[in-house]
Amino acid sequence: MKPFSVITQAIDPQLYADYVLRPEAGAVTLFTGHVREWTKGIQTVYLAYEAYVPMAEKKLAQIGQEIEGKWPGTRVAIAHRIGELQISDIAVVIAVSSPHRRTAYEANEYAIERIKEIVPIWKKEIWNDGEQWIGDQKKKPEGEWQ
Amino acid sequence: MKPFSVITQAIDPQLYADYVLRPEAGAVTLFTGHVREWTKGIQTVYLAYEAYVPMAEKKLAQIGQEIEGKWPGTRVAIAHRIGELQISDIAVVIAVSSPHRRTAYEANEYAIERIKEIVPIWKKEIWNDGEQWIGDQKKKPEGEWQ
Amino acid sequence: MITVHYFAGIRELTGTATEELSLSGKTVGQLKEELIKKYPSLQESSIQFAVNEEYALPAELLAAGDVVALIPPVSGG
Amino acid sequence: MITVHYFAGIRELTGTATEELSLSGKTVGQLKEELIKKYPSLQESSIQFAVNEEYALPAELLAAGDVVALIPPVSGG
Repeated sequence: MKPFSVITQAIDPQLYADYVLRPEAGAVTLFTGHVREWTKGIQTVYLAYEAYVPMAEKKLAQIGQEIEGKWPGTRVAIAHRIGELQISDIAVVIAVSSPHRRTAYEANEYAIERIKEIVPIWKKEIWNDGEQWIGDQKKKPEGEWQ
Repeated sequence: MKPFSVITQAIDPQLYADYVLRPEAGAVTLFTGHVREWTKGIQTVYLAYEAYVPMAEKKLAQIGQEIEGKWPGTRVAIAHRIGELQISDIAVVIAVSSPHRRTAYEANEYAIERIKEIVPIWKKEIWNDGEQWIGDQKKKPEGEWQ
Repeated sequence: MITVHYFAGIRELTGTATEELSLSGKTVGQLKEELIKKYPSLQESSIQFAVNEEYALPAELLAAGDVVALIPPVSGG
Repeated sequence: MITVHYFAGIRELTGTATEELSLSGKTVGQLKEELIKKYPSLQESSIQFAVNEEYALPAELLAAGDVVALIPPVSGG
């Protein structure tokens, strides 16, 4: 299994939890990001994700290295799905194991924040009456790419 | 499936993640606590968990209610296993879904902290040369029950 | 009669998981004193009490049929 | 020749996912200027550039065979 991957099929989160488990691990955190039906009062019909796949996989691996550097003793696996995703489908899975729980939570949350900063993956929301590529709302106003 | 349960068989974490997923959920956090081989330089052979089962299940449900009160829009499921557990076995699973990720992490971590405070479950560590019931190290020195 | 449950280290110390005691009309605090007389090594322990599966204060009055549990410091998770 | 990849909103704006350009010896910043001439609507965009799958600064010099990507604000997760 590739621990840092961009995939087109459905994500099986258990694979990633299993990958990070070791006898030293007392805690495993598994985050799954799902397609949500409603965002700020607008109903999503489905999402389309696109990635610069080879660079995205390198950046996911870089995030894993950052985490293992910041929190020694952790192990990390991350996958992001691309293509058309329906409501409740898993878009991203992050698994982190650690000897102790605090680190497993912190490192996992760090991973999703970094994904949203540096990994070249893009999301288009498709509504009943239109569609829009979503930019990084932390850095700029929404709708720039409209 | 009972969303707040003490069980004697192996925990299947995916059941709990599936239980909390809904169309409104953008994030699911799944925490699993595992039997760790080494604690403070001492090798664990296995753990034995014991519970006051009916009260423990009530307290797990209470934690779920606390979370759904503090973080509206979340859904929670928790299971704790009792009996003899081997290295890497899952002792506890906590699943939290939420519209947004920050809450899913926070509420999940709150759950494990509360479990360690109020749920009547006890752990005995079995080593090669002895064994010990573990008390709440946050509140009192270790070894009190030795 | 009330039912008293012991768990974990306390169960090993009392040598029994459950016993029936004729103690109705007394408080949780009085029950604690009686149990310490019966099991002197309980004295040093930081035990909480549950009555009918809910944590109880020392002043709570016990009635016939109540189920009491001695809760040593928990260590789940 | 260098290869240039476009993604997401930028791909829809340029109308192509990939093209080959004769631009070796120039910098990333100079490439950006050329692309803005070719696709005026790029101007307002906050685009980052990658060269050979790593984020690149405007001063980075491009060589024949390089693979450049225009990275609009990412929105994974």
